[in-house]
This record gives sequence, C-alpha cells and structure tokens, in this order.
Amino acid sequence: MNRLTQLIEAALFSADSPVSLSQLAALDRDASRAEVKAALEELTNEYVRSGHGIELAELADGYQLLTRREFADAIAQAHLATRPRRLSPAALETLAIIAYKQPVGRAEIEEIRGVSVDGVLRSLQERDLIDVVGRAEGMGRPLLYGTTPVFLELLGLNRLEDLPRIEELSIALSTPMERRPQSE
Amino acid sequence: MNRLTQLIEAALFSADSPVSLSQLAALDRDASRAEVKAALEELTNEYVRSGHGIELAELADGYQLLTRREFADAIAQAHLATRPRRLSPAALETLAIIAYKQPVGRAEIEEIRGVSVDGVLRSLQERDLIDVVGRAEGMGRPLLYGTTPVFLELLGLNRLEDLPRIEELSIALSTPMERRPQSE
Amino acid sequence: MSGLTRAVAVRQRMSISAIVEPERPFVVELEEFSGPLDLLLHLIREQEIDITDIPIAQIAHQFLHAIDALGLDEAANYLEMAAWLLRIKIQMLLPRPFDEENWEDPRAELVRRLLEYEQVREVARWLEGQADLRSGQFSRGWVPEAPEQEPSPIVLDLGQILAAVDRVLESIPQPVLHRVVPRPLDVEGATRRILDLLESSRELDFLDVIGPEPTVADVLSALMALLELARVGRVRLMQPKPFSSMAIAGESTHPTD
Repeated sequence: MNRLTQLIEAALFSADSPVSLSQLAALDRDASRAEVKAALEELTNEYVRSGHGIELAELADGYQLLTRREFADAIAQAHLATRPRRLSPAALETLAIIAYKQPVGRAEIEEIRGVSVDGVLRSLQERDLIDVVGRAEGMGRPLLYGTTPVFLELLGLNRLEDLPRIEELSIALSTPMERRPQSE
Repeated sequence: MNRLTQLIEAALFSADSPVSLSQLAALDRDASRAEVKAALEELTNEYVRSGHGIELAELADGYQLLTRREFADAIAQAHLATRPRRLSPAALETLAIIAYKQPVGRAEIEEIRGVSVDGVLRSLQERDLIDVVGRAEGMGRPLLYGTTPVFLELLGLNRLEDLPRIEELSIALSTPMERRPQSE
Repeated sequence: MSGLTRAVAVRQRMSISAIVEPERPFVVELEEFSGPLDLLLHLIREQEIDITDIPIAQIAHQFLHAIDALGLDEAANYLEMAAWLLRIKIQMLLPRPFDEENWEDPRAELVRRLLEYEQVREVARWLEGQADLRSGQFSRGWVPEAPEQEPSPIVLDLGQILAAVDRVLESIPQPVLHRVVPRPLDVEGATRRILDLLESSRELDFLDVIGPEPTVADVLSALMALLELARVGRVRLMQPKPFSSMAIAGESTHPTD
C-alpha cells in the first residue's frame, strides 16, 4: 500500500465515527481528492484480497472501518465489545416519523402516533439520534426535530436518501408522508 | 489470513483496551493457545508485509492494534482523533440554568436539576463557558456563576438579551425562571 | 398458505382473549402496545377485518374491554381513543341523508390515521432491521487520546440550549411548601422483639430492648412499644433511681391473651 493509503488507514483507525472525504483530504495537503478516493479503493481491495477481519464501510456521508459481520457473535460472547441496545417500538416509530417528516414538531409526531412522545424525544436526543433543528412559527414557537449523523451511523446508512422511498412501502397513502427525505 | 487470524483482528479492533491472550483464546474454543499465538504472528507479519498504517503491539496487559507512530502528527492536525465535542445533556441543562438565572449559585442550580452539579460546573468552567462572577451574601458566601463571552460567541449571539425570552419558550412557566437574563 | 395465516390469526386471537380474560384484570402489558393506535390495529388485524369497513360498534366494545383488562383505562391517550370510537359509533347510528353521495363516512378520519400509522410501523420495522444489520459490525473500540493537542472545539448551538432550557423547565417540580420526612418508626417490630425477649427472661433492661448501636428511630420505637405494652398491662416499667436505666418486667399475672 502506498503512503497515502497507509495514512488514511491510520486515520480511519483512530477516528471513533465516520470520517468525511474532506476530512481525509485534509490529512495530506498534497493529495488530490482523486488520489484520496483511489487510496480508499486500494484499502477496500486490500482488505478483501488479503482476507481481513475488518472492512471499509461507507456510511453517514463518510468512511469508517468496521468488523466483518460474521465475527460479531464471537466477539460479543467473549465480552470484548457489546452490541448497542435495541430501540423500543416507541422509539423506532418516533424516529420513523422524524426521519421522513423532518423538521417536525412534537405535536405532529404525537398526532400520528396517538400518544405523548415527550420522554421518547428526550431519550432519542440524549442518544444523539435526533436534535433540535429549529423552531416553528406560530404559538409558542415549538421546537422542530430532525435526525443526526449518528442516526445514519446507527442504521448503517450513507444518507437520508437511502431510506426506502414512500412509493416502495407496501402501504401506499395519498397524504401523510408525502415529503421525500431531504439531506441537509 | 486464516479465519482465526481474521477473528482476532476483528476482536482486537473492537475491544476498548488491550486484550489478553486468554481472552483471545476464548474467542474460539477449538483454537489452542499455540494457534492463537500463530495467528497473532500472522497478523503482525501481514501488517508489515502489505505495508499497513496500523501495527500489532504487545503490551504488558495484552495485545492492541495501534496506528504507526509516524502518522500521529498528520492525524492530530486533521483533528480526526479530537472531533468537536458536544456537550452532554447534563452540561447543557446546567448551562441553560446559568444563562437564564445568572448570577446563580451552585445550591440553586442543584435544586432545579435535582442532582449534584459539582463536576459539571468544573468542566464548564474549564471550557470557558462559565465563570465565577461574584459571591453571594450569607452563610459561607457561596460562589456565583455566570456565562462568559465564549458562551455568546459559540451561540453566535451579541449579548445575553438575544437569548429567547422565557415566555417565548414552548412551555409556559409558572414560577421559577421568571427572571429575564440581565447583562452585567 | 392461507392455512398458515389462519393459524397465526387463531394464535393471536387466543392471546388477546387471554388478555381480556376477566379473572386476570391486572395483566400489565403496557409494553405490548406502543399506543392506542397499535392496540386498535392489533384488534383489527387479528380478526382480519377490512380496514375500510370497520364494524365500529364491535371494535369499540373490544377496545374498551381490552384497555380495561390491560389496566390502560387510566391512560389519557387510550381514553381519548375510546371516546373517539364511541363518538363514531353514535355518528354511525344517525340516519343517513337520502343522497348517499354526500354522506361522509364518520370512520374516514379513523381509517386515514390507522393507515398512516401502519405506514409508520412499516418504516419502523425497516429501521429496526437496518439497525440489527449494522449492530453486527463493530467500530473501533479504543480511541487513543490525541498527543499534545489543544482541547477539541466545542459545538454548541441555540437549538441545543433551548432544548436544554425546555428540559429543565419541564423537570422543575411543583413548589414544595413543606416537606414531611417520614420517620421510619417500627413500633410493631419493637413490640414483637420485646415480647420475644420476655419469653426468655423475666426482667429486661431498656438497653437490652433497644439493642446494640440503636438509631434514634430504634429508641423511639422501643419506647413507644413499651409505653403501649405497659398501658395494656403486658409489662411493668420501673426506674430504680433517677437517670438510671429503665427496668422492664413481664406481667404474667395479667393474662389478657
């Protein structure tokens, strides 16, 4: 592997979340974006060719090294790492609404789910999966919520557009979730 | 690389501290210690042979993957290992109370938040977001805290009066935080 | 294939009938349902009801029964749904105008919300699957401290601060006028202990009664127990001289019970 590839590998290795292309490009000011991309490809190929236990994943609008799926159980059983807690149905439903309707206020989420979502919003915010992205106009100027890069990371998605399109869902509806997710 | 080597690489990668030989051996009950040692050697050699940015280090308390030393500066300069930190919910809430009630003492903050805020105050002070602005009258003359110019700068505000008025916030308030922020 | 669907449906029906069994009124399975719409959909799906033609009287009855059995009948969100169902039921009973074309089905809004909610659930299931898939891959566990670095920059925005203010405001308890500190007096326990001790010895010292390293509550409990026992004639209390320890004697001469 050439030096840039090594540097990128070391950089991805020392980051605790996905690293964007521009951050990687900042590692070596002499390197062009094309060279960085070529290095990322070399790294991907090298992991496959030599048969490594880790792989290069593209997610949350960046790059991250991850262990290969087949080793998860053995690692978890040896208590060397733990899988993240699973989200409750309430949390998943709330996330689903926010993902598709963002920016969206609490009242609208509650109307769709039919329950109060106060506690759920707070815990999603504490887990950094959603954040306040603004305030609506009108009475009380309610807070508006949107999803965060951590949300994408948790789901292994690269961008919001990777969510299933509304037309792909089996329940077709004329109105509610008409808006396509927008990337920021 | 054989499967055991891949598994060990994945395990070392996902562990949050050095991993002992016996922990590694626990990954695969069919593997002997000798086989684990051979796998570790294969991994070491592979990193050297293909020229990787990371290496396998043997430390006092086990094995750990590390980036090669020569890349440390470039990575540090690209701020990859030190990504912008977000404040914890606890820090944010404490900061919110101080912003709206300053000058305010620790006891009052603790009464509102219902928990000890000792550590939080210290870290907010270390990050230059709050500072001691005076002392209260009375028993022990407790320290009073207020926000700093850095706080305003981070929020892009000119003065404390630019914070939204409490009445504008979504939740109508009966008592505690009735006071408007005052600039010094 | 339909046999399988059938079997699943039958099993689910059994589960709901277990829930509404009157002799198990306190099955708290709140976690089972993420809200009234979820419960409603469950009732509709398990009976293979056409969602566009809901037998509203039947469903309203089952819904009320289920929230009662599940102990959800005090949860505002469920009550709200129950009230809505009853209102639709009444509207369905009203005579329809002659021109059926202009008749608006009172169930329309309910159907719309149920379908919308089903869509949300479908997305939620997809998200869950994705999260499961992703959780099979670990990222780097140990991240080294960067060598000799300026403290990393802090990100802070107005939205975060405002959200924090909201959280703080919501968590502020109602003003406390006075605080009643419950005293953990255990007079019953002390009474039992004293009577047990009197079984083995006719005469006791107060220090025996309160035990080693007594708390204030222990002393008070023992004192109140002794006073009560003396009042009903079970013990006799004596103090040989001022400030000496109290002596306690069992009153066997008084066989009250």
